[in-house]
Amino acid sequence: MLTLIFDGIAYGMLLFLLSCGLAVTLGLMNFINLAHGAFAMAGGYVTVLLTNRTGIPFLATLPVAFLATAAAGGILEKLLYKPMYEKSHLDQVLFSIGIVFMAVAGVDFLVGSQQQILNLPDFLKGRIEIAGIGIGIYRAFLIVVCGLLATMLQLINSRSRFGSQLRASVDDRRVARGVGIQVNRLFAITFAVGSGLAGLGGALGAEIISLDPTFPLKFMVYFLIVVSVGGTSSLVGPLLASLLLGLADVLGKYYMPSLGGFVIYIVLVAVLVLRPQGLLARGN
Amino acid sequence: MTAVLETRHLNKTFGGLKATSDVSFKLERGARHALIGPNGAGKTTFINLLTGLIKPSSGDILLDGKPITGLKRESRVQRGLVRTFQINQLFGQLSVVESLALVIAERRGHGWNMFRGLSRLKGLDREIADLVSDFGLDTVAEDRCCDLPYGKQRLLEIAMAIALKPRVLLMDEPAAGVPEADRQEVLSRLAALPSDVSILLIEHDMDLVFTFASRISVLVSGALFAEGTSQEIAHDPRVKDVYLGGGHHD
Amino acid sequence: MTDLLEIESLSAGYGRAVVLQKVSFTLAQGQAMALLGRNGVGKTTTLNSLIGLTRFHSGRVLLNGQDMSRLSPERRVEAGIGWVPQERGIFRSLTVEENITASARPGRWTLEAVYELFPRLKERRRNFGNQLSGGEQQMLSIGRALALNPKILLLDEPTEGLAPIIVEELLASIRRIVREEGLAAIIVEQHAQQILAMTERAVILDRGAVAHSGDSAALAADTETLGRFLGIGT
Amino acid sequence: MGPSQHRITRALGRTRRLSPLEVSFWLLAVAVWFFLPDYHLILNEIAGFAILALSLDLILGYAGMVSLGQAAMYGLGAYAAGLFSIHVTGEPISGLLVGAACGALLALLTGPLLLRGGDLTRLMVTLGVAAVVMEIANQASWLTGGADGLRGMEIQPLFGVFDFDIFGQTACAYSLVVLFALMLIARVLLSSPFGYSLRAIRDNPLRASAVGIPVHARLVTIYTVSGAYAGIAGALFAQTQQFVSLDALSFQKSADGLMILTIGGPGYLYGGALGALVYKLIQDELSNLTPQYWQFWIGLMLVAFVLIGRERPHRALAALTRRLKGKAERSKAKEDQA
Amino acid sequence: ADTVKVGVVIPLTGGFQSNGRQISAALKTFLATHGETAGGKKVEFIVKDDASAADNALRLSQELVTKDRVSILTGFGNTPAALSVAQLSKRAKIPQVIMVAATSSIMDASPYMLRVSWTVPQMANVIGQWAAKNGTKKFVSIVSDYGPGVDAEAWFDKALTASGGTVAEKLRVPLASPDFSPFLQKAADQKPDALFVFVPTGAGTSFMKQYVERGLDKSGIKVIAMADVTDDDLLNSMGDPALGAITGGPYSTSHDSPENKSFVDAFKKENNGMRPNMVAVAAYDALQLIYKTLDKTQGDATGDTFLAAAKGMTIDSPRGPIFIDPATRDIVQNIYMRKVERVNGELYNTEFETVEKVHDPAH
Ligand SMILES: Nc1ncnc2c1ncn2[C@@H]1O[C@H](COP(=O)(O)OP(=O)(O)OP(=O)(O)O)[C@@H](O)[C@H]1O
Ligand SMILES: Nc1ncnc2c1ncn2[C@@H]1O[C@H](COP(=O)(O)OP(=O)(O)OP(=O)(O)O)[C@@H](O)[C@H]1O
Ligand SMILES: CC(C)C[C@H](N)C(=O)O
Ligand SMILES: [Mg+2]
Ligand SMILES: [Mg+2]
Repeated sequence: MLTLIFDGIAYGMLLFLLSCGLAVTLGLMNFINLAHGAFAMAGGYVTVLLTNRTGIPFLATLPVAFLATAAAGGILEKLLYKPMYEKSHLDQVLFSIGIVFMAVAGVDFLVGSQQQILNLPDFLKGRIEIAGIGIGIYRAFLIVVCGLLATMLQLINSRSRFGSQLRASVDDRRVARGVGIQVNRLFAITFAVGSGLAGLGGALGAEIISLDPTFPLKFMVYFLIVVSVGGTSSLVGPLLASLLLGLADVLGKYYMPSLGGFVIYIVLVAVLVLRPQGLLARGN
Repeated sequence: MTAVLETRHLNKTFGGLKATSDVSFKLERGARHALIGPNGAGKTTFINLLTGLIKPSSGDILLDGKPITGLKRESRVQRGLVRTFQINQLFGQLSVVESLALVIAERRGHGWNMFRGLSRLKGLDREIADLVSDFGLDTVAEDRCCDLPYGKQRLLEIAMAIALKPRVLLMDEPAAGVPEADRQEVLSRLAALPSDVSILLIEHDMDLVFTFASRISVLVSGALFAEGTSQEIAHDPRVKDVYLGGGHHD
Repeated sequence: MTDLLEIESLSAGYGRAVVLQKVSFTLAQGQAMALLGRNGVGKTTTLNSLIGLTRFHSGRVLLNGQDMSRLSPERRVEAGIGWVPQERGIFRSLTVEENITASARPGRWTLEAVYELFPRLKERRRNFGNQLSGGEQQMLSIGRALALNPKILLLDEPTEGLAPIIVEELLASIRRIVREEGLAAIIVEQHAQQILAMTERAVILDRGAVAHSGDSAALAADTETLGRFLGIGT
Repeated sequence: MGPSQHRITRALGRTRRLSPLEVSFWLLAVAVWFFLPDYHLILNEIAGFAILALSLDLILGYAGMVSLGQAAMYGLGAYAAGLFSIHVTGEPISGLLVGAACGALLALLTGPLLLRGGDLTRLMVTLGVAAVVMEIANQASWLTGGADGLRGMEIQPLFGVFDFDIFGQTACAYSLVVLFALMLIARVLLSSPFGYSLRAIRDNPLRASAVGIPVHARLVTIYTVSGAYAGIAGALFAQTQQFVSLDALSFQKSADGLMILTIGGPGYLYGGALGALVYKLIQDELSNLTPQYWQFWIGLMLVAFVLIGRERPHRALAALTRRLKGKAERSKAKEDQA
Repeated sequence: ADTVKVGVVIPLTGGFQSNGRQISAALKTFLATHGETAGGKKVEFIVKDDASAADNALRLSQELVTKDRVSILTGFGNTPAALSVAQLSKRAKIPQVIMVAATSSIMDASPYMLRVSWTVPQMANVIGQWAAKNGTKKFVSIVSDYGPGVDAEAWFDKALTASGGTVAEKLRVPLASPDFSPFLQKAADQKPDALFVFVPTGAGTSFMKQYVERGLDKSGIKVIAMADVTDDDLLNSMGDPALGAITGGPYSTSHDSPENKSFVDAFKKENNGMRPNMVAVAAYDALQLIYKTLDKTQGDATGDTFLAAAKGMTIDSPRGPIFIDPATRDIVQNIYMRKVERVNGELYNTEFETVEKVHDPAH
């Protein structure tokens, strides 16, 4: 039982890691960024290719994955994304789907369509027993990384002026500019950070979920579920949502295997019908 | 005279704040009644309660003596309880004519009609033409609401309520943003409404309030603070203190 | 003394439409100016153009002699413009306090100073922007502009929705601030007489062009002009 | 009638009249059917997607409800039509009606879940519902054939005369006629008071309720109609393909529908048809040219399309219509003078 | 005409693209080794991407038949794609040569269907019998929750129970599930001798990793799986976790025969050192079947002639001898039991036992 709960939390953390970039771009910036998965995939590929082909240690590739995708995000933002903020959600959907298609085919072309498999260093492999609970080392590692990340992000968002300026810009971009908020710079930085987080999530998740060019499409639904259940405009929401979904999924599959495929969707629909803005929503 | 609209011990709290506090209020048939009070006194909240936009924490609302507290918004409208909004609420993509047409169709009970064209409803064009010219919207009749200048939007906001032929009309600062010259127009439109239509007006423009209303209620911190004829209120020193200020000489 | 703000035959609009046609006026430090006109003549558009939110076509906008006509809104705020939009533009998912501090700049107008001017805001400081009454939103919008510590205030119908007692205080405060702190203000208003009484200068717009420009006191007495362009008094 | 009254009547009736552009659209469709038999198959598929997109347009373009779960109704319609042909009769028209009824029923039952929340909420709730329906179909393999797909459909000739040939001749004509009929119905529906009330709700639900429109009931109703449309699209597809698989219920299907509608432009009635036409033809052409990498070019086109401005083609079209109309009116005026 | 056109409908994009990739590599290899003529005619291949969706597979096949006038259809990366086209092949009398789809029943859907891949029961049945015979009796089965998975579960259970074993618990994993932990936990709780596993290619990697991470290998629970789990294409990068897994399947890259050696060499040469897996072999054999049959009919690809000639055809495939059963048009082949081992620093499915001439038990 306790092992199951641990697994649920770890799975939840994995979901959070994969989605927290989206929690930034969609949640905080209100940009329907379906291309989130493409950035996550990019991060995953950076890590896998670096560890497998050049032998750079896994941990050292993580910052590289973050920085590389953040840079890619920053550049794309300048070149392509910028005019998108003011367009409708449908435009954003279409645009970011276009990016996903390009990423999928692009990776297929550059690296090939086969699955990429990450090889972890030995100290992250295996499992230890603590008080009778079996704990996978890598999963524990994920939990720790994820906890740190979530705390940091939430502090930045809620405590700093950066956070309130960002939310102001999202509420009303025009007025925000009219009171002197540097909306463009703010969005560029945030988008780059969001992309970087996506990349980091992809890098950390590559061990558990399979990485191939269809990644951005295959897991898109999961990212969206986490962010919408969590509610936009904070990062604690998606974190809670990830934990809820992770636990529900693992426990559901264990105790009611026949409902396995339904659990996550039932949680999704139930939460959103009861709380249309997600678990945590600001204002109303 | 009898009360068309009445509240009994109406309360509404937001978190710790009592936005409406034990308000027992009567609106007489055919009344021209104004509701004034400092900013944040709870005037809009009161109207929101009456129209069902928010639910009261406790207390009752009666229309024609019958409780409507739990009724849906649209059912209240169908019973003749109509409002305008402090901040314009228009159908942005529809034109002025379309907005009015659909409102009238709805009033006449054609809302569920899925087959007859909106333009085929009898007498619709005549009614719209009248409204449009009454409110000075001729020049912009075919423009989309979101493209109208603010003042015209304000007029449409009111025209849409009038198009519903209300029995009780609740107006939240109808003159805000309307230039002085046009205020008289709005006012005369309101004055021309049948005398059995009861009007409750929220307004901060005292000239308008005093010309229009025969009775005034003052709301302060959610509670009824004073009520009386416009003369009484205009000279009530307590009202001067909390609301009118010294600059107002009447 | 040079003028703080100079506008030279400014033409601007939205998209392809040109709303303002060669609008010119100047404003000196310590002066307040009333901007009047019927609905839809371009008062809001004028203020929007000063803050940089319309499409600029031609002309010049000078602040302290520096041409701003091609600067972004952010830069203009930096240069000293404070703006109160007509629709208030309160950020709905920020609290009252955050609404003020998110964009605030250092200077005399601190959070506390704003609260002092509008005690009501202090009471409601934890409310989110969308949980405010109309008048409270108006106060907040003015407070937010003051907290930018601007050199010139652009107020688009600042008294709309405020209780008479607050209007009185507010206009008096603006008057005082402009005079004592050496600011300038452009105030768009529907109540001509009330605003003419507290400004030095007045401009009347008609269909996007300046129809009258001059001394406020003189205009207040000029019923003919008021009647012609604003439709009052006749 | 005063002149302004006349003007008002005209302004209100505008959406009900057939424009010359529309007439040429349908003439073109007929011409393609007669003269370009090679296009029958893809045209049939396009018509199916056009109906799916039209069903989405009813809720998104006119009532402002976005959905990523249209495949639930589409797929249900497809399975219903398929099962109906296996267990009851292979007569196509009745199968179509069964598909419509099932789609409508599902929409009616799930519609109330969509009444609260914004775009994202609705996207996700519909997506969740569709995922659950798909999972049910997967589990009920005794009925649906599960992941292998439903087999054994035999569709009888249309009206007992026109056999569904492998060249797609009958199928294509059948789909086009159904599309045409659904388009006409939608047009009538949308120019009615009911149709306008939907637009009012789309633009401002708060005000809509304040003028007496029962917002929730209207939304559930149009969602149900949209469900029927989607059900018909699914049934049509099942019948013309004589095969149904879980793909009909997949996220991909919903997403395709939304994408196609968005490309064509929601709120124009023809958006779905145009979107389906353009997207499918381009996709087909590209995937012939480069079967492995066509997605890249499609993606590039989407990005460029949005950057350039999705509304541009519509503005151009609108300008064209205006010019055509202007000409027609001018020549009419001339006639009147003569 | 002097050319025979062959339509190849495969998933080059979407969820089954790994199959499409192996097939197109096999096609390339085959053309390099066998040229473009058969039965005295030029053979022209037209490749279409069905994007892993059955609707597309059908429409493309129809177009291939009606517009491009192909005489033979082949490809079909999964069961729904194959089934959707069955009606067409039946009505237009077009031979449909299946390269991957593995559900038994598709052969009934059209009399012009020929299968050169394998069937799920063919493998599951052999695995079940072998397991019981070798003393592994108590199983927990973990399969993907879709048609082929359910088939595998049923046939394995049947074979195992018939030989005296038991399946203590049958677990079905949703196809899209990235995490196996609850299932593995549940399986471990039963303390079985081994797990029977069937998940599609890609998911096999995560499964094996999590199986090891959870320490199930150390607690002595073996993995006995369908060949898909230790796909030759991915096996090498799966690394240590895969070591020791026992699988049953029709082909291993390390199969020891001259045919296979030359096939693997040619394949690697044509495709940048890529390893062929069983999909590649099936595709290669499908092409061999098409060529050999055309040779026999002197280039006549008319449905009935082609089918008559193809029935009973034997081929010396890289996987060993295969045979098209004239009665069912389905493949008869050897099924090998294999174990993942490291050979010369690379991982392979090393064959250690052969069950010869296996028919599809479902027919
Ligand atoms: N959703 C809410 N949550 C919390 N407080 C609220 C909410 N809505 C309104 N309030 C508070 O309730 C009080 C009453 O607001 P209301 O809008 O009724 O005032 P009002 O009398 O209409 O004022 P004004 O004249 O400024 O429009 C205000 O102080 C406001 O901040
Ligand atoms: N965003 C916009 N896009 C296009 N035209 C606009 C836009 N905003 C305003 N206009 C047009 O510009 C003209 C001037 O409008 P503006 O809002 O400046 O008038 P105003 O004098 O402020 O009126 P009011 O007293 O109603 O606030 C109007 O004709 C209006 O229709
Ligand atoms: C890739 C394979 C698992 C596909 C499976 N053999 C099928 O027939 O659907
Ligand atoms: Mg109010
Ligand atoms: Mg204005």
